[in-house]
Parts: sequence; structure tokens; C-alpha cells
Amino acid sequence: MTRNNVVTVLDPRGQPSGVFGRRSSGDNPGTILSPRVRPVDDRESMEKLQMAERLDTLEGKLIYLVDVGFPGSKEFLEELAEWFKENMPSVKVVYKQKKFDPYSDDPELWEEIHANKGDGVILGVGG
Amino acid sequence: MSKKLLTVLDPKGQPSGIFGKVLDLKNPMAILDPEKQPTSTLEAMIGQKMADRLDTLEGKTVYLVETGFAGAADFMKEVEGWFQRNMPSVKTVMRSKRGNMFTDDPELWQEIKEHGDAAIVGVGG
Amino acid sequence: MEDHYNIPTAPIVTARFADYILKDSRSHGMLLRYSFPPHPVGFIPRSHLKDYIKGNDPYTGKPLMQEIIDALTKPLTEEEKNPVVPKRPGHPRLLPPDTEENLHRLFLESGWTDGLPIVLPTEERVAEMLTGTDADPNQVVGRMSIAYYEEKLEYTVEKVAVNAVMAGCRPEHLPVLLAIAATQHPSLPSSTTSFASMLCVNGPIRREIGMNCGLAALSPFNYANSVIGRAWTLMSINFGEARPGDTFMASTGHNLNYNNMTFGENEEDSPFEPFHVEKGFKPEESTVSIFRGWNVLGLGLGNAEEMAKVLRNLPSMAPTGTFVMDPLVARSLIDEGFKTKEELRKFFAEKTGYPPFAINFMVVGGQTNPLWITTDFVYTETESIDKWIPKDGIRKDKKPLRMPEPLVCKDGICTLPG
Amino acid sequence: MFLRYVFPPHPVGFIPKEKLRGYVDGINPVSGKPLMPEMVEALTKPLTEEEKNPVIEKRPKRPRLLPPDTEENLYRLFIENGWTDGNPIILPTEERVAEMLTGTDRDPQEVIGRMSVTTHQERLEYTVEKVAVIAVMAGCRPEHLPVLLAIAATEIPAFPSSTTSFSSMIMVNGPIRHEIGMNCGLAALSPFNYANSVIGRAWTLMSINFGDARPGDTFMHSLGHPINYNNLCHAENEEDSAFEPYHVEKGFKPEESTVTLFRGWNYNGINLGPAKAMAEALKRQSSMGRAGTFIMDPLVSAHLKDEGFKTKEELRQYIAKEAETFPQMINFIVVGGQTNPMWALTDYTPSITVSIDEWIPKTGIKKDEKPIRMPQPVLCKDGICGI
Repeated sequence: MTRNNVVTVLDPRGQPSGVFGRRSSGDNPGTILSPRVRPVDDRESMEKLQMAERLDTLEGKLIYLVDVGFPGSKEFLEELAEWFKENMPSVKVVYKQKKFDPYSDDPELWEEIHANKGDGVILGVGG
Repeated sequence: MSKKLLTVLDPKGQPSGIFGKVLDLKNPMAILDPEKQPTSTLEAMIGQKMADRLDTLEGKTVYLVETGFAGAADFMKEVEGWFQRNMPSVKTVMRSKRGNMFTDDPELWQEIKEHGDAAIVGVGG
Repeated sequence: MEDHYNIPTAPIVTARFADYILKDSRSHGMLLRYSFPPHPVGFIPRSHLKDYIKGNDPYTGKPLMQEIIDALTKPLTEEEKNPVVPKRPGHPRLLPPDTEENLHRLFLESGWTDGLPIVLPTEERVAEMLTGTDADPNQVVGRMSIAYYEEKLEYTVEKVAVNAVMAGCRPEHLPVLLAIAATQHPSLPSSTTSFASMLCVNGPIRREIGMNCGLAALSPFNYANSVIGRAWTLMSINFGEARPGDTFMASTGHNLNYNNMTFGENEEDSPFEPFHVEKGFKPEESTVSIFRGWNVLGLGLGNAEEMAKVLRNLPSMAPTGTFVMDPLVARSLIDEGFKTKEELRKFFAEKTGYPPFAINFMVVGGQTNPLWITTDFVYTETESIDKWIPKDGIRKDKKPLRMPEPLVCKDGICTLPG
Repeated sequence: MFLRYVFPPHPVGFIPKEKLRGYVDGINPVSGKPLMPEMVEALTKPLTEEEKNPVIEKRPKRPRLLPPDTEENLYRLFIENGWTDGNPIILPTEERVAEMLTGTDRDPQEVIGRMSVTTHQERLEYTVEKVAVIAVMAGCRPEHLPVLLAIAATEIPAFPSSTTSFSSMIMVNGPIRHEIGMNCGLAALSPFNYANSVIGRAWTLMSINFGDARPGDTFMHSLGHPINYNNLCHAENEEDSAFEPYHVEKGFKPEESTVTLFRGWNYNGINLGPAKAMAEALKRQSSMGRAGTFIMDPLVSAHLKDEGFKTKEELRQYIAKEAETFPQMINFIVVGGQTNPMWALTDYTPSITVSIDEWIPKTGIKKDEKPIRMPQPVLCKDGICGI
């Protein structure tokens, strides 16, 4: 294999597909084993997602602390609640745990926060 | 692939005339480190002769030596059973080799030399 | 929460993953307002957590709590109002012509290989590889990503052929690789826990392309076992976009990623039905079966009771077990009274408390020792190879490349050569 | 020596007594003759001439060069003779081997060892040049040669032949790790690093060609072992480890470069938890003997220091007591990218630790003008991810 004659080769990489993985639905916790049946999202639908309008202040607001299930999340959010009690006592905080595992959706919880007129959510801790 | 002819070197090691030898009992773990394993040479091995055979086994003492592999002891018991059924005059002596299946056992060979006429050794596998 | 319920949300992630999360969210359009306490928050004393909350976000240097409050109160910027998912440019079909030496360097420095020598995928070699199937080179075979939320890369029959050439394969191997690619499973799915995969081939193709199902099948002594296992890893790197530290987060990594424990099941010497027949395929169909897990205990000796004990003692995250055993073990299990794999599964389920469907058995080996290998691998799926085989049969070279055949123990006498 | 072997059917282990009785009363499947009469005959039939003067056919010395041929035919020759691991090789032309030999000052014809995958069969002898041939085949560059020469000189094969499918591990310490770009951090055991890949593979190719490994003949692994492809080749993460490096514990100076070879069967890679859990895992581990080599992420070493274990020795004593085994059977390696505080328990025992420095050229490691490096993993920037 003489190393100096010039050759043309093909590119080995796949092509960007505009298709993204989406978190698995609540009723099927845990990573669904076959990539073919996992829920997917595409560029267009993702670009339509809008962020919510922000609050003018946290004073007097109802903030949900949502624990996603990674080790240390509960303790961290409890310390967070402690901080609000000491520094912003008017902020009402509610601690909630997401069902299933860190990778699954929890529509009932979001519905509950909405129904109870939660003003904001602090979600964590990933890592 | 170009049709040009190339010359390449041979990747294999050269026959060295050096062979591994059965391990001595004092150092059974030597098997794990090639430098400590005793070796023998081609010439030394050619120099070893096989013993003359017996005219018959009738009335002789045959040592049945099991070397430690799984199933060897049971197999040797069956061999002993066969002699008792088919050649009752043969006196059989059951022995297990000390150390593990890779080590030498000079004391046992000495014992067989003094008391036995022949030996059946096994079962490798 | 943000889009559907219009409720502002402040996500918190530890600083270790800051780069990854920010890049990941940019590629998803929505610019969530993250804040980063130091890593990790698990397994550490409460006092540390208190300091984190009073302290700064190490990534941005700003006070953590202030960041969290801003995330919920500062008005949306223009950019946040209309998220854009950047459209990534496609890769060219051909790379710029260059010398072979420079191309070898390019493939290594771009991270398109496993570090070992490759066969450069020239147009001529890829065309020859494509004779291994009747499928249209431009047919999309699937999409893959080693991570969960990353953009998946799409690949065609031709792209599979490119990676097959790189791995050192011949056309006769292509149908097996296309079946693997069709499952869209990467061999090294990204997890900080360092996953490994296993690949078992069943059916007539094992013998036709000279796979090793017998003596030393899991060791590097067989051409097909080596290049097929390797090709799966090259496809996972190039279709799944594996970039260590960026998309591939395995802390120590896993040595099985080199060959993915690729073998053919020893159907001929096994007293049980072949694995793919258990999964509903006909014996004369050829298939690949894929497994994923972490632990491989290479030395198992003893009866079913001992096998169950070893599986029970195996600390694993998943209540699963897959045994790979020598034909001698399979026959001694029959002697112990287990007539079918179903009976075996029931026995093991009782002994370990794992669900029966999560326990698998495969037979491979050359009958020189009644050995079994214990793994915590979970079975994911079985895919047919036949639909990728050309109409007029597997495309073989005039004189197929074969490494020396191990002397397989003929049943019963199984004599060992001198 | 033509010993008079007699062959009962295989196996004789783990089978019921009646079956063994059947073998003894039955036929020797190889010769087709009744077993016991053959055994009697082995002791009574007079020696033949051939048996009186044993001759061992002396295997001829192999030529240094193979007959010239096209590239394609040479690839086929190497595969069909079983001289490779099945994956593509770089053909060892004289030009490439000469370039590889610049990686050391040692005389190419110096014999540096003899190896056999068996304990008793003829060992094959090899020179510095033969190691360079293997290095070229594996895809190495001159900068890797010193590590390979150190491994070759131990005469230890990566898969000594036993019917129980051995596997081995290469672990490198000292400055050479970074000089030749080895990976001791994130994904170190996975195929993402040039040096880790080609060095690990080279030991397998040496064991095949110097150890004369021929499956079914000298190589009797019943199932084989997937770790034989790369032999867990990695470098220790000395920088992020809370303990002293492995080779320093074994008496080498930190600035010395060494390679350590291990051997074992089981890789148990997914464990969390403190020293107590490590002892528990070792106690429960099912394997021959109670040896244990823990392969741990740097985060684990930091946790263990927090738990109060100042040195590896203190940790070793604690675990040995808890797991009721000998302290010297326990070893620790720190490797990983600190994304997960996990440790792996293996039943690997260290065979030997040897210096690499004696094989390095006087003028230092021979590097290419622009050394080949695969993308470096993004290591955890110190500080924000420390404890």
C-alpha cells in the first residue's frame, strides 16, 4: 500500500436527520430498550416550544421545588427551601418528587402544579 | 490494491529448542511466571529412554496414579475394578500425585520404583 | 412546564455537565435558564450543600441563588422568545482526495475509528462491498445516537458499506452489518456507567461466512467474529456521533467495546433449541441478537445451583442474567433434569428472584472444559439478516478468507490432538 | 518420546460413576479398540525400534523475509496462517520495520525472550526486530515500541493456554503515559485512544506469533475471552488519584515509566459505595482464590480518603480483614474521567511490573514530527467538579 499515491475515499459519518430523542412517556418508565420505538421529536415541533413569561418578583409567589430523582436532589432542594425561609420568607415553597425515574415524563405532576396555581418551578438536580 | 510486489518480514518467533518441564513441588505457582518455570532442551529430551516392557501383568504390582484433574480419581477406581474382575492376579495400588496437576512428585516415583512393576497415570483432560 | 403551562422553570444541573447541557439545549432550540452548583450533590454531607447554596455558581462565578431567582423573574430576551434549532450541514459523500498516509491520519485525528488500522473506504472498495446486498445503496437503514436526546444521524446502505470496508469486512459480512444497523442500537450507548454490548448470530449464515461457534469463539482467532464485532463499534462511533467527554460520558469505559463479544451460537453441539428459535424465528432463518450490560464473569464451573448462586451474588443495576455456556455444560444441565430452557428459566427465576423472561442462555465453545460465563446483560432484540441477503445468495469471494479452523471436538470421542 | 497414550472419551470430570464404568469397559474412540486391553498392552508389548531411539523433529529456522507478493496476497497469507487477530494489519515491509526500530537504541538482532502459550511445548524465540514487526502489524508508531519491548521481555503471553479462557490486563505508569498520549481518564478502557488500542492489540499479536497460539492445538480455551482483543490496555490516572501511583507502591520512583501485567477471568464493572461495600463484594466474589484488583474512578479514591483511608495500604488491610483474605492479594488501580464514582472488582492478579525506561532511546522517546492523537476526552476541569 504505497502511502503517497492520492486516493478518494467516502465519508463514514451519518447525516444530521433533524430527529431528536424525546423523554419516554410516564406509563412506560425506564429507557425503552429498542431505539425504534422510543418517542422522537423533530426540528419544526421543537422550534414552536415557547418559554413562559417571567414573574415580576418572587415575593408572595408559590414556587414548586421538583426533585428529579438523582442522588442528593432531595437534600439540595431542602436546603434551598431553608434559604428561602431565611432570606425571602414571603415565598411559599412546595417540595415534590417526580414519579418513576429521572428520564421519564410526569404529566400528572405538571397538571397538579398548574391546578394549584404554582407561579414557578425550580427543577433539579441533574448530574 | 496495487499490483506492485512487496517484501515483508516474517512475524513468527524462531524455534528455540527450549521446552517447558514439569514443575518441581517446591514452587507450584512457578507456572504463572515463565522466567521461573524450569525448562528442558531438545537434546536433553532426546536423551530420555522408555523403559523395557513387562512380559505380562499377571502377578505384577501396578500403580494407578491420579494426577488431580476432575474425575481422575473416580476413573482410576473403575480401572482398579476392571483388574479385580478380569485380571485378579494383578496387585493394584491407588495413589494421588501431590502438588497440582502440573508439578513433579519425585517421592512418588521413588516409591513406585521400590514397590511397583508398572504405573498407569491419568487422566489428562 | 414552560410551553404547555406557561410556568417559568429554573432547571439545576451540577457544574460538571454545564458545557454538555448548554451545548445540548442550544441544539434543541430552547434556551433554558440553567444554574450550576458544584458536582456532585450526591453522597456528600449536608454542610457542603448549605455552602453550595450560599456560594457561587462555579461555572459562571455569580451567586447561585441570584441566578435561580433571575431565571424565574428576568424578562425574556428576544433570542429566548423565538428559539431556533440550528440546522447542521450534511457531510459530503466524498472526502477531499489525499495521500493514503494523510487519510489514515485524518480518520484517526477526527475520531472516526477505534484507533486500530483501517482499510481506506475508496469508491472502488465500497462498490465491491455493496455487491453483498441487493438493497439500494441510498436506502435509509436507520437513525442512531449514542446519547438519548442528541440529534440522531441518519445512515444509508452505502454508509454501512463504508464502515464495513474500514473494519476489514468482505461482501459476505454486509448482510449481518445491515441487520445490526437496522436495529439502530449503538454498541456503546452513552452512560456514565460504561455500558458493554454482546452480539450473537444464529442460523445458517454462521457456517456460510465461517463464523466461530466452537473452541475459543470469544477470542481473536476468527476473521468473521473479529471484523463483524468491530464494524458495529465503528458504526456506533460514526452514526451515533460518539465523542468522549462530549456525547460519550462513560467514566472508565468498557474493554468489550472493541469487539462486543461477537460469536455464533454453537447450535450443532447444543442439546437446547437455538436462541433465535426461542424468540420465534425459524431454525433456517439467520438472525443477530443484541444484548447490553456491564459485568462479565469469565470463569464459571459447577452445576445449576452454583450458576444461580453466582448470578445472585452479581451486584448489578438490572435484575437480569445472561449465561454463555459450553455445550458440555448444556448437556450436564440436561443430565441434571432440565429438559428445556424454559425449565431452566423457571429454576433460575426462583433462585434469584429475577423475572423468568429476563434470564437468557446461549451455547458456545469447543467442549474442552465444562465452563460457563455469567453476565448481567439484558436482551434487547433479535433482527433478521435474510432480508439483506442478495436474491442469489450470500456474495462470497472466489476463495473466501478464512483463518485456521480450530479443531472442533467431534461429538463423543472429542480426542485432543497430540 | 513416543509415550503410549490411551484415550477414554472426553470428559471424565463432572460425570456420573456408571458412565466412567462404561468408558473402562468400552472402546477407545480414537483407536476403536477396547480400552483396558490397550492399557495392558501399553505396559507389556515390547518396545519398537522407533520407541527405543526417540527423535524430536527439529523445526526449521524461519526465513527473515517472506517471498515477495502483491499486497492482497500478503493480507490473505497473514490471515490464512492465523498470524493476526482477524482485524486489518499494516503489512510489515522492510521500510516500515526499519522506521519502527528507530523507537529504540537496542540491537535489532538482540534475542529478548522466548514464549509459549503452553507450559511445556517448544517456546519460540524473538528479537527486538521481531517485536518491531508485530508493532508495525498492530498499527503502532516508534513512540510505542519501548512499551512493547518491555512487555515482550517478560515472556508472558496475554492468554496462556488453559481450558479456562484466561484474560489479561496492561496498566502503564509514569511520564510515558502522557508522552505517547495514552488515556487514563474518561473512557480509558473504551476504543477512543490510539496508544491504548494499538499497544493492547500488539500484546495479543505477540502472544499469537511468539507464543505459537494455534486454536485446538496449543490454544485450548473452550469459550475464549472477549478481553483478549485489547487486554484492558490503559494508563493509571495518577494526577486525579487521591493515592500514590501503583508503581510507586511497588517500589518504583514516580518519574520511572513502568508497565504492569495482570491475569484473571472476571470483570465486575458496576459497583458503588464505600470501603465496606468493596470488602463485601470481594467476599461474595466467586472465582478461583480470593484475589481482587479494584479498578476505581478518581472520585472513589477521593471518597475513600474522606472515609479516613490515607494510603492504599490502609485500605488493603481493612478490606483483607473484612473479606477474610490475604492483604497481598488485593490491589488498586485508579482510572477514569470522574463522571461517576464507580469501581470495578476483578479477580486479576499482578504477574509482574517492569521498567520501560531501559528500552527508551538515549535521546528520548522517538516521536513523529506531528504525533498522531485521537480527539482528547474533555476532562473534568479541576475545581468545579472536585469534592
